[in-house]
Amino acid sequence: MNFYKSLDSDTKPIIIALGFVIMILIVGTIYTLSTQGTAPLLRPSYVLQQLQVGSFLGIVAAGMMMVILLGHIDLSVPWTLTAAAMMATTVGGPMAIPTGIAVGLAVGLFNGLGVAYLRVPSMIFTLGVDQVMRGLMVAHTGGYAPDTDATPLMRFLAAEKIAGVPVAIFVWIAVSLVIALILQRTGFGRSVYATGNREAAAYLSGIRTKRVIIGSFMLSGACAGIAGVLLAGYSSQAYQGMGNPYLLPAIAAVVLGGTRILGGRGRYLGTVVGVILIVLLNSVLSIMQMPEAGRQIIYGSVIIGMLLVYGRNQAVTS
Amino acid sequence: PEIVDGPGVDPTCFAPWSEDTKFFQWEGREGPFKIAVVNGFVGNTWRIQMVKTAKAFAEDPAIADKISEFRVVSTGTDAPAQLGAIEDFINQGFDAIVTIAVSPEGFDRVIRLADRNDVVLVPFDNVLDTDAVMQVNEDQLTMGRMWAEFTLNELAAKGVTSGKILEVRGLPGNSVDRDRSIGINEVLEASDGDWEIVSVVGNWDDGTTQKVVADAIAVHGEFVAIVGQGGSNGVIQALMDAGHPWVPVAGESENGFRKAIAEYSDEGLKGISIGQSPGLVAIAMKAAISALEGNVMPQLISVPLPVATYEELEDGLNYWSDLPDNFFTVNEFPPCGVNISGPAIMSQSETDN
Amino acid sequence: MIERFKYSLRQNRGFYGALLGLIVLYLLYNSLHPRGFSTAVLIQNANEAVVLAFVAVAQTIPVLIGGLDLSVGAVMTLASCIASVLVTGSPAEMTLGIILSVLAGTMFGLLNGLVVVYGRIQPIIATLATGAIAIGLALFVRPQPGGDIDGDLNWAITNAVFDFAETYGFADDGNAAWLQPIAWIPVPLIILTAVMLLVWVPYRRSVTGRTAYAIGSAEGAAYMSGLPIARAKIMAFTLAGFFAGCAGLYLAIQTSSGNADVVQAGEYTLKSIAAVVIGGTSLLGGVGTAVGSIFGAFIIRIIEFFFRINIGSFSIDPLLQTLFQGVVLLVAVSLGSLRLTRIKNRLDVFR
Amino acid sequence: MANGSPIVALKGVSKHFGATKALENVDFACHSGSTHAILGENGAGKSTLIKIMSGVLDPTSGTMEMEGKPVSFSKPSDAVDKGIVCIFQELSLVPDLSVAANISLANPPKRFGLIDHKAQNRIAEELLARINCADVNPNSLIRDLSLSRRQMVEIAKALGKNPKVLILDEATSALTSKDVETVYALLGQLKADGIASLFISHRMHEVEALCDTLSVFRNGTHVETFAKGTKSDADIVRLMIGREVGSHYPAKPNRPRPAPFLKIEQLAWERALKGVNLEVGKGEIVGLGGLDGQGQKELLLSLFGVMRGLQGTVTVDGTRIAPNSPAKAKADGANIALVPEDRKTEGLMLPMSIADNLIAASFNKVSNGPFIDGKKEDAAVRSAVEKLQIKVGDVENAVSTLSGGNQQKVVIAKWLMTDPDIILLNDPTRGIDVGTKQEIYKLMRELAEEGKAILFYTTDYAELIGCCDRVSVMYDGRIVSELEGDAITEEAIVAASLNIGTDGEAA
Ligand SMILES: Nc1ncnc2c1ncn2[C@@H]1O[C@H](COP(=O)(O)OP(=O)(O)OP(=O)(O)O)[C@@H](O)[C@H]1O
Ligand SMILES: Nc1ncnc2c1ncn2[C@@H]1O[C@H](COP(=O)(O)OP(=O)(O)OP(=O)(O)O)[C@@H](O)[C@H]1O
Ligand SMILES: [Mg+2]
Ligand SMILES: [Mg+2]
Repeated sequence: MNFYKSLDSDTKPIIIALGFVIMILIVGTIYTLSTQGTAPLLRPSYVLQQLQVGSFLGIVAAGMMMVILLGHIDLSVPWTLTAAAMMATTVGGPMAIPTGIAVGLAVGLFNGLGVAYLRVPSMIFTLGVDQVMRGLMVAHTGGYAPDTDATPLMRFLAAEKIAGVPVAIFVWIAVSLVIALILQRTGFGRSVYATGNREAAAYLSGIRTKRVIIGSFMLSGACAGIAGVLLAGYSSQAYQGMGNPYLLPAIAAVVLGGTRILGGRGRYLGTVVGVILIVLLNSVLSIMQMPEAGRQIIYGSVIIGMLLVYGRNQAVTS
Repeated sequence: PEIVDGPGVDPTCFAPWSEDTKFFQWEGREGPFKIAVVNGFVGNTWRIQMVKTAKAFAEDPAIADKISEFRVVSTGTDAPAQLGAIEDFINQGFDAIVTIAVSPEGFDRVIRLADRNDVVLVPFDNVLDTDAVMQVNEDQLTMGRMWAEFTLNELAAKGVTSGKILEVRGLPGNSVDRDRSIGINEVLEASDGDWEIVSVVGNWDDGTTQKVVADAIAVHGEFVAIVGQGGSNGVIQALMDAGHPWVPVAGESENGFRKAIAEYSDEGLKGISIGQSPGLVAIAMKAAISALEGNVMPQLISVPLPVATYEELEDGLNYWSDLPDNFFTVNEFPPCGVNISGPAIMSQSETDN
Repeated sequence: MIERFKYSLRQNRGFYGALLGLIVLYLLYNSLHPRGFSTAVLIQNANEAVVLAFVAVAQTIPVLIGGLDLSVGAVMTLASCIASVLVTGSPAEMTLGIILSVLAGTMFGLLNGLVVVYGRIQPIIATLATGAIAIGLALFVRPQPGGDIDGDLNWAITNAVFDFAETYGFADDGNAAWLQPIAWIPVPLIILTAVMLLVWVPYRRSVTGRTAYAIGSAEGAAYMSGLPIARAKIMAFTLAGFFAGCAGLYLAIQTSSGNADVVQAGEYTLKSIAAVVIGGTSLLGGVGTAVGSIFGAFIIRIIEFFFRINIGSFSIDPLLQTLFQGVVLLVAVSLGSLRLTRIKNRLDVFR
Repeated sequence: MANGSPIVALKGVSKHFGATKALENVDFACHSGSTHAILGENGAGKSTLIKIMSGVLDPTSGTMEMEGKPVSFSKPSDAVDKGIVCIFQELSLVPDLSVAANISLANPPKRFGLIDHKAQNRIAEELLARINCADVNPNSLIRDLSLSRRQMVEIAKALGKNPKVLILDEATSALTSKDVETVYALLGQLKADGIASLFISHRMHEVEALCDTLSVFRNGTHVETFAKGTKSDADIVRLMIGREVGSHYPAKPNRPRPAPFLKIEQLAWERALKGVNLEVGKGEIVGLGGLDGQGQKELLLSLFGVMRGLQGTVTVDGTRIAPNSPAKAKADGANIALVPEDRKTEGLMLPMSIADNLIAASFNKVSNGPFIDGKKEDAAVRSAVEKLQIKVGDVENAVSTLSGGNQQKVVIAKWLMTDPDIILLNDPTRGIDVGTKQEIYKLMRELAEEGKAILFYTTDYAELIGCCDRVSVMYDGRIVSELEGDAITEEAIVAASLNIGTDGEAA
């Protein structure tokens, strides 16, 4: 208990979320034991498969965290992801993956310019950009009949295994290392926190806040692009709407990992744990064949419940 | 419209749904007509293909000079916007409005308005739970039954009499999902085999389907067969990635699914592909024009199910091995003079637009 | 009076900009429409816009306190599903059903408020979660789309005053002379106006309403000034629930049914935010009004209207409509940044 | 000291924030008809005391009585209901509401149960007139008012609540001298009306002019309460700081005026700057004087690259500079640092750690390539804390846990880390106690000795006189007078500030 109390407010959510992950595994296992007499959830193959699926969400969430730390949000992720995947498969060949990432970077740049220079609230600007990207992809598919087959390299990165471990997990780890390194060990990362806390003070400290905003959105776009490329590899194809299931879970994962939705605080490790939590929760609900109604209710209750636990010890300061 | 006795015009194309189907007749009038297509959501391949088919069909010489004005709008998944668009076209004096309803209920007002203004309203694909309008669709219940029957036949041929069958459902709450699932389960339950049916929700989306199928395989081990309502490419992908042996699979009509069946049927992927065709829009348009010309029309038009089993697949005819995976193969309905094929619509780079 | 207007004009540029935009767009639309400036067109437009308008009003109040309510679409859906079950039978039963469905929305809003205030969870994330719960409940109430709301009610509510009178057989079936000056007004607009007058206006001029503005502008100052913070926050979300409930009720009557459509719920939530911003309310809180959001909602709708009418060579390819809408949204919300060009002190950018 | 029973009395009140003991077993009383000063260093617990009295904070232990009866407030409005009204150090105005709405904020006049805007405006007009602020339009938004106007609205708002006890927590720190006069008169009036006023200020001359009773706090304890005139200034300062303090200001060096290093010519911006000419040499401290709002802040911000549309030239060491952002201003070539006006919103990221705040302007100094070097960072932070003697527990704590004075030191330390050539200071001692002020004066002089050029804006005449080698007084966007050496006197500054001898009178 003393240990728990001594944790700082950034670490506590991570521990709680980890506890919750374990709880979900236990509940799922009790369910499978009672219905089929086996405990597949504890098999490494299951865990690895969840991590593989989780790596797509994880990469999206990593980028999302960068903008949430600024107190912004990136609602353009679904169609940025889709556009990156579709453009990657359209171009094909060795340039496929760079194209996908470039699409992400370009959308991120555009978002960043809108938020930093036009100062349109990100909530609404990225919403518009998402719609524009959707429109572009509808026009693209409708007008040019693009090739949608993933390249072998995309297949390899997303679907294949090295020594039994899905390659996608390594990609997630690599992205995670980069993001964590940026956040903790670079001036840019510290500037993200500073800008997220108080933009005026960061600006008057000589931090180039516009570049920080643009940079963060570009990272978010790039992550969406990487996720899109991987996802296309995983499904062997790019298809309309492939990014839609990733937006809200990514935001939820970041927040459940302890990042403040208004920006300025949060640790990357938390986001990783948040992703695992969401992925496992979805999977266990699916295994339990929970009807959609119950699934939504549980989903919402878990988020509220966990945030209540995080927040309980917070003091009110006027 | 007036309710009249059958038979209706051109029964090979406008087949009545069942023996009890009523017939409608509108007062015939002079063309050319103003026709609108009110789509809901746009942003998946099926809908894009549908919109393109509609445009292409409107320019088809067979009907082009019967149409004076043709307009397509997509309103998103937004019931008031769709109702509003339909009402707007009624107000503008359009003769017929073809629509994919965002919900099977809720069109009372526009049906009433269409009646008052003598406008022909033709829902298709997602049809309405009403017999007050002329509608065009494939029979979803039968589709579900056929999937299940095929699967049971293939299992019987392999001598399998028990095991787990995976059912992949579509979008929760949707009537198509409901009907297909009822059909599937009806047949499976009626069979003598000892089946455990595991059901997962794939939203008709390749990615979601792939994920939930992979999950199910990780948890349940092997299935003896899979009956999927949609996202069939995802089913195939999940099976391949998990190294799951090929088993009978029932699914939709995506090109990728058919390619896979053609390639692996020898190894056990005994597949059946039945599709809800984006080409339905053309039949709905044709039906609308026919009604406007004063012909007797069935209230509910049943479009034959485009079925292709592994035995019937032929490259370049009902699937295309050199084309992308995710367009819908069945698009044309020769008895109706609808000859716009999937690849023609989805695979030619357009220069003129 | 004039002076007050001058200040109001200066302090509410977004609001007046939206009003101007609305007028221009609507006149243009009507003049291009073959039956422009007719009751039929007005009724159709009103029906199409009123649900979004209610949801936009619902969104405005949490936004004013500096939060966001990502559950408005879901609460609307929940209320409409409940209404589709309850608004049927005898007039008394229907009335009760109407009250209960709006009350359900209101109670859900209250729940949001309690979670935000006593759970001390950021509104945006709290309502993201409760929105899922609301959709779950809606699916529970109505697993499949359907319902049998009274057809007369549907017809009477979605038409002009004349048809309303005709349906229920009063004022000489709508032919009474005294009714004629207002016979052409669409009922949805009357409902919207009435609800705004009865709920929003008093709220705006109450201490609780003022507190909402104060919280959005400077929460610490509001607290120090002894304003009832907790009450105002709970009230803000409760009212959001109420207006979302009204939206749901209207939606149910308009479609004679309920449909627990997750996608539609999400779309309404996002559009409500867009409407609020276009209507001149700051997402940072403290500035704006619900009337502006109604204008915003109408503007969003009118933009879509243009896809339907014949605008000659400007007709937009059906597959480019989405793109066009996105671009228009981006341009509309970017117009606000014109103020940046006037800023001479770069620190003012951060306000 | 006033006689009779106290109107408010605190008995054995303590307030702890975690390990910090902001107040410890405090007994305190004040009386009707008295103007009572509360003195103490930064962090002595003054604000905490009045927050408890006004219901913002709950005491950890102890009781409070009003007119002999025990009271406890759970929220600020409880205190207001009992007649305790407070003007806080951090203003409690709502920027997006009108002046009139703010004045009647929590308790507006109503008609038919709804807020009555006409009556609200009338009330505002009356109260504003009472404090000589009839020029403030009740319809304008607080956001559009200057800091000093806002402070006057705050006072009007407090008066509107008909206080029995009026508390002013550094309420005069941002006022212009004309307004200060008004406030003096007002407090005299209130005293005559039998109202108890509690007055917190770090400006001794104000305290002397206004108050009849003084209470000194130190480290969360109540040291002593005594009547005005019973103790000398030096005694009071000793009570506050707990030790003897020598001369207020460090000695100015006696040497010829250095060559100009920073040179400003005909600088103009909007309506605030109308052609400013100014020179600052290395090793010099140049003061900017004048009434508040004559363009001093704009001048500093202009130099720091914040203002758009500048005209005129600025040269540093002979090369022309035109920074268009603080980032450029601090970069090589200009090497400018600015300690901004409002440390809470412009100087610090309050929830972030002290260490993060300290290095926020100099990531490049503690990095290898793009990566921050942990060792360099620790060393830099440690040396900054030592150099400015910032009282910190752990540098990883949030900077918001520091007292005002220490927060200000963090801001200064942050900028010293960038090793600037030119230091712009915008009222750096506002709300800071005597002891810390002295440290800052000393530091300024040391920095000047190291060869930095310092431009220093303050509203306190004494500081201009005590600290500066030269003083430039601004009036209406221009420098109207330059004083040097012995010419820097209070009379000269005041005269120049009011621009006496030219066209107008004080704004
Ligand atoms: N919310 C808080 N959390 C933690 N510590 C606090 C808090 N508020 C005040 N303190 C601490 O309590 C002590 C007293 O602070 P207080 O604000 O009362 O000082 P003060 O005398 O008003 O100083 P100043 O003259 O700088 O305004 C300080 O050490 C301060 O850091
Ligand atoms: N009758 C009036 N006379 C003068 N000023 C007014 C009057 N009514 C409102 N105002 C001020 O004009 C601005 C806009 O007024 P509006 O009526 O839209 O808001 P409000 O509901 O009155 O807001 P508040 O409650 O904050 O005053 C507000 O700042 C308000 O204080
Ligand atoms: Mg008001
Ligand atoms: Mg203080």
